[in-house]
Amino acid sequence: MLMQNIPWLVMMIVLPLVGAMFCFLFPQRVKLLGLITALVIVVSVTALASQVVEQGALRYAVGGWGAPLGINLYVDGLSLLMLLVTALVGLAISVYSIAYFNQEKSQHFWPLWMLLWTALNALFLSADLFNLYVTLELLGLSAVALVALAGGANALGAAMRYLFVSLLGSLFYLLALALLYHSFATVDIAILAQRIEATPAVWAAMALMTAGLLLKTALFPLHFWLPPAHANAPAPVSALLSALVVKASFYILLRLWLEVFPLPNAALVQFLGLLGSGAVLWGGVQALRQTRLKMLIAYSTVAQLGYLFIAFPLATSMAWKGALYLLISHALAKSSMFLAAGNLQLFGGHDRITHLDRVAQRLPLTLAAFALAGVSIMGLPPSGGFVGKWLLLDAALRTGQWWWAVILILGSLLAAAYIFKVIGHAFTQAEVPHEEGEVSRMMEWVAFVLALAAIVLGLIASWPLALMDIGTPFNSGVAQ
Amino acid sequence: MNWDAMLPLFILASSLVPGLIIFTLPEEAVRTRVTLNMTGALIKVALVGFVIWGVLNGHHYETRLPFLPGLDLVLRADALSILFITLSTVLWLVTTIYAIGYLENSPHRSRFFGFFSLCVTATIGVALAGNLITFVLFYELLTLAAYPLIVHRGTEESHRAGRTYLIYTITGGALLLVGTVWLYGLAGSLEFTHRGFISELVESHRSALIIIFTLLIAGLGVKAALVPFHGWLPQAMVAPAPVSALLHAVAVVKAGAFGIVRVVYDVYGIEFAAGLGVTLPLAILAAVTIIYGSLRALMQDDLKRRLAFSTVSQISYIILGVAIVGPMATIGGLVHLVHQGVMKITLFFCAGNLAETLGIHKISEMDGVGRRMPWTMAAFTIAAFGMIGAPPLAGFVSKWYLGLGALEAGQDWVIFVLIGSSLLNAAYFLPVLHSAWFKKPMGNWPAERSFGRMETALTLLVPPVITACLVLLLGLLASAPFSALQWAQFITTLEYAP
Amino acid sequence: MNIAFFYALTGIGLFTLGLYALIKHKHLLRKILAINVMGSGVLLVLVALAARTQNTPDPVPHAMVITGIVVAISATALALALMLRLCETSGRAELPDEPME
Amino acid sequence: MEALTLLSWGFDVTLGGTLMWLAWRTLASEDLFKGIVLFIAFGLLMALAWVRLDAPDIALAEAAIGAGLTGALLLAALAKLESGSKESQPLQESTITKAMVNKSDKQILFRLLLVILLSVFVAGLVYVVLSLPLQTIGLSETVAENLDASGVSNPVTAVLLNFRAYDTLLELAVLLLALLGIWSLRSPSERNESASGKVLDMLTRLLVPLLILVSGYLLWVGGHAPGGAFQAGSVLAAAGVLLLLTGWRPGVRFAGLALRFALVMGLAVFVIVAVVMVLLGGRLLEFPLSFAGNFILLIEAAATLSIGITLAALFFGTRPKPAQSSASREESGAQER
Repeated sequence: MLMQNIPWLVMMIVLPLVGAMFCFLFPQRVKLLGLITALVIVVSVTALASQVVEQGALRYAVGGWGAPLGINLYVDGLSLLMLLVTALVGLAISVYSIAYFNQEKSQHFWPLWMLLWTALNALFLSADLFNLYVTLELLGLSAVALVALAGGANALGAAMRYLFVSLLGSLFYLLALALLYHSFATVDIAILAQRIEATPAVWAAMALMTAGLLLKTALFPLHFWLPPAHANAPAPVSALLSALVVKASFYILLRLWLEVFPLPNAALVQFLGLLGSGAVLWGGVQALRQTRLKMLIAYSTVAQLGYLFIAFPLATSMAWKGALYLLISHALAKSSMFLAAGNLQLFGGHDRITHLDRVAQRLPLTLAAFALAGVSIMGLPPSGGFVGKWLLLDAALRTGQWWWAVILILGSLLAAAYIFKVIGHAFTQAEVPHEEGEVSRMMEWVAFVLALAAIVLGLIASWPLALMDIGTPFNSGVAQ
Repeated sequence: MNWDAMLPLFILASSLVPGLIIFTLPEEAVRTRVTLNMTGALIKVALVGFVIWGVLNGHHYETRLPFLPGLDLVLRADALSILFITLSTVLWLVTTIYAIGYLENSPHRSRFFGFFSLCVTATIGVALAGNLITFVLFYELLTLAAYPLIVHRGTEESHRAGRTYLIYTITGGALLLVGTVWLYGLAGSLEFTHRGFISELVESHRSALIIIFTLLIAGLGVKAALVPFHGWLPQAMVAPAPVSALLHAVAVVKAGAFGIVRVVYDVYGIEFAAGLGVTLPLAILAAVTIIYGSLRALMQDDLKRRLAFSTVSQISYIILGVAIVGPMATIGGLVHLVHQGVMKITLFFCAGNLAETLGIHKISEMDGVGRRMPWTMAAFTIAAFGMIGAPPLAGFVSKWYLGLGALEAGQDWVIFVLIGSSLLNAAYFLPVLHSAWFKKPMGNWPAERSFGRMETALTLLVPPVITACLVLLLGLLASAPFSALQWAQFITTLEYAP
Repeated sequence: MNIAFFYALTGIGLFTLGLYALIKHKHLLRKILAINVMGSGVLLVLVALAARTQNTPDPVPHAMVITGIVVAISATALALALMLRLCETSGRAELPDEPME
Repeated sequence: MEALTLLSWGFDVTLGGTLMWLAWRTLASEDLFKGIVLFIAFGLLMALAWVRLDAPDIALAEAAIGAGLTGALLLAALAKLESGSKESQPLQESTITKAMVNKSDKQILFRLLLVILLSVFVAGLVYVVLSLPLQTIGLSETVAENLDASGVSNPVTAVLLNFRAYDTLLELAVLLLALLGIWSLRSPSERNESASGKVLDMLTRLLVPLLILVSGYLLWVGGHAPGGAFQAGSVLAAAGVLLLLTGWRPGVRFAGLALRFALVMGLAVFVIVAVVMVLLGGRLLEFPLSFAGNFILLIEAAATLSIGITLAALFFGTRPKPAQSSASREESGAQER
């Protein structure tokens, strides 16, 4: 019937692109156009999901030329989940942004946001290394432009630093791509996976590509650019950055390490795990020391990203699923947190944690959203974060590498410390403040629904985990 | 969709749904809030009654929700869980009445009753959990739901108490989680089965099982206020009286003790635990806590802090009963689980009444309070004598069985611990009673509020009287068919090999 | 060591030179110049190694490099506009000093 | 034959050497203006290197975009930077003097460490590159086989606009995105260029029609010889830049929707053609055999126009003041959020 033979794969890329063009062409009705596009994309993602669940992983040759010459799109469980989470968070942020930006800023926000959504969808679907380079550039530049939208001196400084980091990462990626292409005459991931062998060029390419992508994913020593960028951007943009943009380069790294680089590299894998644990501890400690709420949440992102890299040394399929589950629930919880922080800042005029109590008591729904999202970040049941942490802990203990389990526990204790540092402020006897800015109920409900989704993710864990098995992305795993 | 599968879920929902609705209620909607609370409590009591009747004639109630591949969320009403849910449900009904009276026109009541219902839901979940992962899930939910109640007043002192509470319970929860995951890794399943499910693992993973046991007990010990982890309990007394009554005397603390009972009986199985040699150190730790708790209680002048330290020592009776390998000691431990709850809640109700009506917080201010508030002090006296272990009351029954169990297991040093602690109990309760009844009231009370002819508000007076009568009934009718003792004996027959 | 490898090595040289300048200089305009030089270096490596095929060179890297050049100018244009805007608001054409690590 | 290879070797070595030397001088020069001029020279030499590597398409693109437009952008930015900093404080020299004075030993140590690290990095890369096989076939054979099916005879255009057309589509989106990003940084302001001299007017009046003609030729020739949308577009942009320099401004009527439509047309045509192919039952961007050439030409024409206007707008820097449409009235009213 009609639903099945439409290549929803293609629609996922064309729809946001067309949406972006319309938003650019008709600035007066940009909010309406943006919302329609967001809804249509969500519908097409669900259609794609039903298609993939039915027919398994799909490979689509763009232009009909096939792999070595043309570009292939590929969707399996891993990319489908990333698309679903992007659509869910994207829809929530679109609804939030309608109320957040004034007319003048909306004219700039929506086209950039739609192009960013195109970049995300194209990135999660692409199976071609050079195509991934172009999508990474599209993603990086749109993210930088969105950060700069906030306009202040530190927002522009953060955007500038983010731009240099993004360009540097892309250049490392491109140099590695050159080495890979000239060794095996192809840039298609599937063909590369068959032809790969341990030549010096491949080792160099692996090192360069990993370095470039780690820079873009802001893993611990290379995280310096993330907190200012995520904290000074407008609230919906920082939600986008923390939930989706940072995860895109992690997705590419995961895809590469699962399929293209499964060479015996125990040392390198342990090193990645070490960096991950450094991120978890350093991010947690720094988050605890922050006085501004959005900086605290940004450093929490640095910490949570560390968790994802702890799955590399574990390398069983359960560990990968745990990391992916953590990634998804972090996307939902963190975007809800940033939107809640946006509400608090909009209402109270500031986001200093110490003076948060007067504001928090006037926005109970926003604080409830922050608390629920905090539960998922801490990894306490019944949340998605707990399921992810459980799977990682299980993998760590089964493979006998108990030290990663210790890091996971320390990380969640640190997370509990800085989350409760903020929540504690809801229960003080603060007197009623004067009215700063009003926050529309819709914005509070969006933050609450996202946080609720992160909690519900903890209860219906079997469905997403089954979805992850389509196309068995994790079975190849990193050879021990 | 058979009803037997859904019943445990309904029991949970009967306090969860009203709680969530109450969250959305504005402050002024007092009537709706009271009706919601009361209907929720009454429905839950009815459902639990139905479950008891059902289990007695062979129904099997179990809800199984898919959670992780190979792991389900299981809510099962077996004999042990029924003991705990009856206790929690009855006491929740009584405490709701008390809380409504206690919090008359104070701020943030919707928030209070919302989290109050969440706490009870978590406690029922802990009781009904059919495997260790469901237990951990509700155990952590209890930690989260109790925090807002502790910091409810918003004073700097309550924040300090909240912070200590969090540090202890979140770390405990983390230890419990690691132990559970490790056990799942070794055993492959976490279902609670009578006489434990790790029998075939004992030889191959001996040392791992001992470490896991210590992790689990440490995690649960935080809530069960075992000695090194009890620090948060006395500080948490800064919370309003209903919170300290239900949560810190019944729900939260009992969840820890109940967890230890589950771990020793339904995870390890008493014989294997003894075989691993972990029960003796647990018994010693419990004994140390009993003595230490009583000694610290002796030195407290603040009434609620004395009661808190008395809770610390009383809970360890249960753990002592569990740790002594023998059916009689198990009966003593299990029955004390119920008796201690009823007695302690009466004491906290009375302490709340004194604070609310006369503004008395210190024991030194309690001279001659018996004349001013005879009913409250009568209930306080019954409960105090019960705690000491005076014969016709509930406390005596459990101490009696504990003593028998100790003799049967040949651990006669436990007898001295029991006698010593009873003496200490007397040492810190009798002076309170003496000064309340036999001394003349000195001058006027710190902050007296008059309630016309009654000594205090009806909703504040009735609950302690009811629970005091319960203490009496549980003591006198111990051998009656439906008493807690009979139920404890029924559970013990399941746990020990025929 | 035919022509392809020689230009590839020049490309690597340019890349490293650009990287050194990017890290060393604080002025934003110099950093943008450095990024451009690095970009040219990488593209040179990509095309130089394509000249190893016998008669006609491999066209695929050529197409990639054209895309690379257009992406480079887009990034440079955005970087310059951002630099000017930053210079207006903060009065200094340098990155605000590193916030605590 | 011997002499020829010796001569070509000589040429390559000098070209490579000057490239490195120019790059080093560009990055290390004290005066920014000198740096930028050297960078333009570096761009032109790069174009020469592409020709030497038998890549004429890239040479054209590099000369027009890499050296020409990037140089123009840099010079314009420097001019604005200096005019901006005249009032506040002499910006550029201060950085030099400051660097001289406190050359603390920590900085020297850091720089030394950096040099060592980078030299190890270079050594590794050199070893890796030299370890690559001497002869490879790459994808040139597969491209040659499918060349006739692609509708164009120039292999690079075939790859760019048929085999890997999806990359080019996203790349046009990147170009549009850059412009969007720049326009979002600043609200539209009336840029009043200083009156241009007589010579520039005369030169522009001569050059612009010529540039448009060359751009049209490049677009047409792209099908079978080096050329194509990007090269033609950048030449068109050069004409645009010249016009902007002489103070010409797009008519008020053209500044609103019409300009935005022209900017988006290249990407829009590309997407429409791609989607039409899907509706006709084929795959995304799968041109039917007979019409492939025509479709590619159509896409290239639209792309050339859009690229030309976009690159010129990048140079212009801000959105032209649209007619007093409802949007801008509302803008002045809306408070800065």
